Amino acid sequence: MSVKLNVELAGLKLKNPIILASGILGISKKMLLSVAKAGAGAVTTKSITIKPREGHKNPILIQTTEETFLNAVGYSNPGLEESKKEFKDLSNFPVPVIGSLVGSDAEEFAYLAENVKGIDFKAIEIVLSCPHTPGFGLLAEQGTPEATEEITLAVRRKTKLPLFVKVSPNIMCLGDVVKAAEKAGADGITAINTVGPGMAIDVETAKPILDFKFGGMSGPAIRPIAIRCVYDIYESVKIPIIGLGGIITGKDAIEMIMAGATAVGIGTGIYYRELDIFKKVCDEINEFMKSHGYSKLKDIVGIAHRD
Amino acid sequence: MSVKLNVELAGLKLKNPIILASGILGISKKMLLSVAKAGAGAVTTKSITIKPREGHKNPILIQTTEETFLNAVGYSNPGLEESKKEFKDLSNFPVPVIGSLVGSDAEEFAYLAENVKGIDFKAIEIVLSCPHTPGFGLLAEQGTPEATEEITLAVRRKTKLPLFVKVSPNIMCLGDVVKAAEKAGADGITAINTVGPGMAIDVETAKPILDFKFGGMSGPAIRPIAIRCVYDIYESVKIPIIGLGGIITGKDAIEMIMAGATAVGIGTGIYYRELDIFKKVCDEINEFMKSHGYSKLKDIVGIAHRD
Amino acid sequence: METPEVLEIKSVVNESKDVKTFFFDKKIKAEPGQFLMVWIPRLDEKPFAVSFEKPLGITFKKVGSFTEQLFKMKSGDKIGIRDPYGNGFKLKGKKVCLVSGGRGVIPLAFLAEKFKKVKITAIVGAKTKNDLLFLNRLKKHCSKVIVTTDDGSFGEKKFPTDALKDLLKKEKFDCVYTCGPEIMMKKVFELCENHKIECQASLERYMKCGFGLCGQCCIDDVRICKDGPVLNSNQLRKLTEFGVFEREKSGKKVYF
Amino acid sequence: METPEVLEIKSVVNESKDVKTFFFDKKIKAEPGQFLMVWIPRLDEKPFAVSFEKPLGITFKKVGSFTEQLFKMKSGDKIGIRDPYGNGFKLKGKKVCLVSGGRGVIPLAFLAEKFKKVKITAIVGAKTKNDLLFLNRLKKHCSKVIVTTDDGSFGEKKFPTDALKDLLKKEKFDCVYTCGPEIMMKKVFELCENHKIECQASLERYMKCGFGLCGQCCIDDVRICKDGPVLNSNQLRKLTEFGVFEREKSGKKVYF
Ligand SMILES: Cc1cc2nc3c(=O)[nH]c(=O)nc-3n(C[C@H](O)[C@H](O)[C@H](O)COP(=O)(O)OP(=O)(O)OC[C@H]3O[C@@H](n4cnc5c(N)ncnc54)[C@H](O)[C@@H]3O)c2cc1C
Ligand SMILES: Cc1cc2nc3c(=O)[nH]c(=O)nc-3n(C[C@H](O)[C@H](O)[C@H](O)COP(=O)(O)OP(=O)(O)OC[C@H]3O[C@@H](n4cnc5c(N)ncnc54)[C@H](O)[C@@H]3O)c2cc1C
Ligand SMILES: Cc1cc2nc3c(=O)[nH]c(=O)nc-3n(C[C@H](O)[C@H](O)[C@H](O)COP(=O)(O)O)c2cc1C
Ligand SMILES: Cc1cc2nc3c(=O)[nH]c(=O)nc-3n(C[C@H](O)[C@H](O)[C@H](O)COP(=O)(O)O)c2cc1C
Ligand code: FES
Ligand code: FES
Repeated sequence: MSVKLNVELAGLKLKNPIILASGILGISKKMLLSVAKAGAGAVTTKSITIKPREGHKNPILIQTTEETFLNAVGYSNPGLEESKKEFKDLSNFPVPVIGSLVGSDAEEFAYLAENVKGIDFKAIEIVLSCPHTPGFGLLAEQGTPEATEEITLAVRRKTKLPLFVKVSPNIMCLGDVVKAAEKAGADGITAINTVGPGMAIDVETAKPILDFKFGGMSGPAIRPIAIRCVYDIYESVKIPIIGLGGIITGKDAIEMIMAGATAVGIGTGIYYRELDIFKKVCDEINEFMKSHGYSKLKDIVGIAHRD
Repeated sequence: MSVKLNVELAGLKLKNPIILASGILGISKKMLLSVAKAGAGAVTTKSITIKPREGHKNPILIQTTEETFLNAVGYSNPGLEESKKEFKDLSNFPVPVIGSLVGSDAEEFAYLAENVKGIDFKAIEIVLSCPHTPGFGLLAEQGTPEATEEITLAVRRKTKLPLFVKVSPNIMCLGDVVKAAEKAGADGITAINTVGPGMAIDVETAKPILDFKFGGMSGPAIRPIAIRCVYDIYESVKIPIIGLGGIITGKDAIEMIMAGATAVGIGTGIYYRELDIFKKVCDEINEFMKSHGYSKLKDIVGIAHRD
Repeated sequence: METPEVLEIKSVVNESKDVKTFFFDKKIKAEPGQFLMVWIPRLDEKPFAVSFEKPLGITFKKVGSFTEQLFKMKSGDKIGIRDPYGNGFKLKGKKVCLVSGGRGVIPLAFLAEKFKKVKITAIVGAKTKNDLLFLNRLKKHCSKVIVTTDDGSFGEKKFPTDALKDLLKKEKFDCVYTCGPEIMMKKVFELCENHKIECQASLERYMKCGFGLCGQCCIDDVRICKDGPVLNSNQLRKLTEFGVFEREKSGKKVYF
Repeated sequence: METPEVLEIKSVVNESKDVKTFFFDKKIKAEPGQFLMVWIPRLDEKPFAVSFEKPLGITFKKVGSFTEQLFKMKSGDKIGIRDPYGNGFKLKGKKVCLVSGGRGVIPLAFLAEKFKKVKITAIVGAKTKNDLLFLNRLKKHCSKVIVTTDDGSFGEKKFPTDALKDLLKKEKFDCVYTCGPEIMMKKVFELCENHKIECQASLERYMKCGFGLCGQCCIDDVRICKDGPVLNSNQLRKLTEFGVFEREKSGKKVYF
């Protein structure tokens, strides 16, 4: 039996459902291209702010246990103007490029959405969920239903592109947040951003290791939390979900899809399986589908909800 | 140089700082005794409710990745009356026994605190933080500063024993919650309860694995989150902290103590290192202290906060 | 990984009116007496002894809602299993006796197959003729199989403990292995103590996690799932709860 | 584990007025060109090439706030290191040439020590006599050491690339190894291309994670921390950014 891995995600046609997560490698067009060549169905840029940001000092990313990483990058990026140059002319890009945007309030988000129009992004992701950067995400109270609605609305008015809202697992009212996003016109939910935050202390020097002390947790160990969030979101909204957090294998991706994800993001997984994790995971999904008699991904999206 | 592992925890004198966490093995006096013999400095009972509870159906505890477990036990316990019989006559118990109590509101908590007086518990722990049992903890909105204050106050009025409030990592306002507990007269904070909740789906049958679907995450991977919580709590309150979550080795325990914990809990760690994890961790702490020139634990509590 | 592995039931054998065996397309290595946690998705998960190793088989008796559901399943259906847990019977001596009551024969039949060049006497007890299991399986490996039924519908009309008592008057064994109702095992153990014979008994307690964390399955300070289910004389001697009470799902004591 | 391992500085060697070497009580295995992430708690963490293997040593030049702080540290102080990262120089051929500029000599001196039975010519460039490093270390392993300084205060007054140009007129090498300012390495590479000689160059880019996830250190689609820092002719040929621009901390391009 032949298996089809292509999916439609809020109007985007993806040859496969595996997407590069924001903040990993997506610093330049050429890096994104190398990820596309490694087999990703779509790629996301590192999040872009209006002004350039140097981010936190190093270490910005450490491994804390075999299965966990903490990062506190601090949204380093060259800012809107440089990014417009960096990502201009994506017309021949082999897969859709999702532009990830972060601002400190609705106005900044709207400004970004309006001003990336020159870039041929195929979709916009707005990130309301960073747990460790002052002035952004959870530390700017963007993790509430009210803020989500306000920001999503403001961005919605400025762009016709498919709009994904990236949410945090670290809030109790996740259902209300995604409903607010849907109500305000989001076309999809990206879940999850990093967990925690967490912290690691070096016992030799008795000092926190990350420069920012705290960092968001990623890696295989957060998968159960990501699966729960996606399962919850699937019950709360009708718009599609990009599920991510700890995905390493095709089996993990299948679990995520069964929980309700239409597409699946990969970030930290690259550490464990190199860049061609994208191809490997697609092959494993393909193998699973074949051996289990599924012919298309649509058939398994959310099936864990059936009784 | 000789090293002293004894600590004073809210008036309790412990021969070492390692405490059995609630819900692991603490079903009977004899099991607690075997943990004490294995080297724990104190032990905590499985949480006690007024009425007997069968808990959720099985599976109630599964491993989700090498470093993570999910549990949704559902507070199975024989209830207050049976527990009074089970734990009566602890007078010769070799280490302090901490009685863990859960109720659905302040009244229930107060009733429990009043009625366990016959048992020779050396301290009381009230758990306001279960992420996966309807009617309790986070699912009963006990994770707010207001509820924490109300419940702690109600219990405080009924007991003179050292009183620990067990808090959840899954809330944004942790600092306010522990301040509320302190204000209401708590003698210490137990942190953390499980993370998430998380979920695991079996891809062969497309079904959630845990009977309750969701479960709290424990195991080595949650350590970074526990460390961050304890670090935050240490900055928020003056009362001592029992730090737990993912502690497996002496080094982990040292990290926890440097973050601000006076004592350290162990639960899931028993899976990785058997019952004598208590002795092993104490030996490793001892070794570390010696080789690093520390003579007593007090000297390292919270030193990661120094600049 | 302590999480169910889902397998297809390959074939089903009806052992008696309320006992079946499921075989799976999988070979495992297990000690007789070790058990699996068997998962029916969205229903429950309960312990069952390994009955066959290569290929893996479990044998179960319909006694309540879970086993009823198991009973309804057929080849092609999927159930989950988690790894053989616990400590099984240790092969000891050259002349041994197996004493079973009811479905306790399940791990003992598997045990009989494991012995090499050992003289085995089996005492198999059941309520009635129809409840007898694995007699042929045992006969292949035992030099003698004594059958008792409570109603005398097959073999001798007595309890297996009575048969053991008689036997011990005439014969000496290196080890007695037992599995069955706890009251029976307690008697077997006492008989062995009187005759200074080593005894190994496979105990049951209500199980949840199966790997030693939740504490649900304890008898005294022994976790049946991890330190047991098979305990030897040394361990049995220390128990105060053996044959006295067990704990139900909530942890409440239920006296025998 | 990608997290700093804290070590005590065992001894400090002053190599020049602004260059020091720290030795640690630890032996490692590394390819020359591989680097460590060096952590000063609560300050920053930056990349430094492995300078010595057994015992581990790093050599650094005071150029800014981090290296200034390093410069102040003394034996007994603690710093963190993370594992040798990246791909180092590959030992190739029987007759090779090393071309360094400034502190680029650090990994090349280590490389020289690794070659066995290979004829090595080293070209060592520096601004002034006082900036020259590791001349004795090189002399022990190289058949010829050509020194150039920008101001002529020692050796020949020219750039190392000029020395290489002259040399290539007379001699043929199996491989040319280079480390130093990117503009210099670019010229070395071009000379090699003209003479059809394999070239290996150790590049630098602003690094954060060091293990290939953050993307900060990219040149074209190459992650210097993971695919580099040493690139061979094949890889260098494909680059469009080599000698053109690098990215600073924010990711903004800075042209050379
Ligand atoms: C180590 C061990 C090995 C076992 N091996 C076998 C076997 O090979 N074949 C077989 O048929 N049965 C075996 N059992 C018993 C089997 O687990 C129970 O028959 C089954 O759980 C009954 O479930 P139910 O829902 O059908 O019945 P219920 O009506 O729920 O229970 C009937 C009785 O089964 C026991 N029981 C129920 N749930 C559990 C549980 N989670 N853990 C332990 N006991 C329980 C209780 O004593 C209960 O009174 C074994 C039990 C243990 C502890
Ligand atoms: C693979 C590699 C190996 C290196 N090996 C050595 C070595 O063995 N000895 C040595 O003295 N230096 C080495 N360096 C350079 C060293 O990392 C910088 O000198 C140091 O980071 C400067 O930091 P600073 O704060 O003192 O100076 P700053 O004022 O911060 O920077 C001075 C210059 O150093 C570079 N730099 C600063 N931070 C970084 C960074 N995080 N990653 C890369 N470059 C940076 C930039 O080009 C900057 O312009 C190496 C760099 C790389 C990439
Ligand atoms: C180094 C690093 C940088 C990240 N930067 C961003 C970012 O800029 N914007 C964002 O929305 N998420 C960012 N994330 C979060 C990831 O996109 C992703 O949500 C998270 O890591 C969980 O997925 P994973 O376990 O597959 O990595 C970053 C994660 C890491 C590890
Ligand atoms: C099987 C299991 C049962 C638990 N039951 C309780 C409980 O009854 N009451 C409670 O306060 N915490 C309970 N917990 C949480 C633990 O006490 C502890 O806070 C958590 O597991 C984190 O620590 P660990 O990683 O060392 O296990 C339970 C945890 C597990 C794994
Ligand atoms: S069943 Fe959990 S400890 Fe035995
Ligand atoms: S420094 Fe992060 S990818 Fe190279």
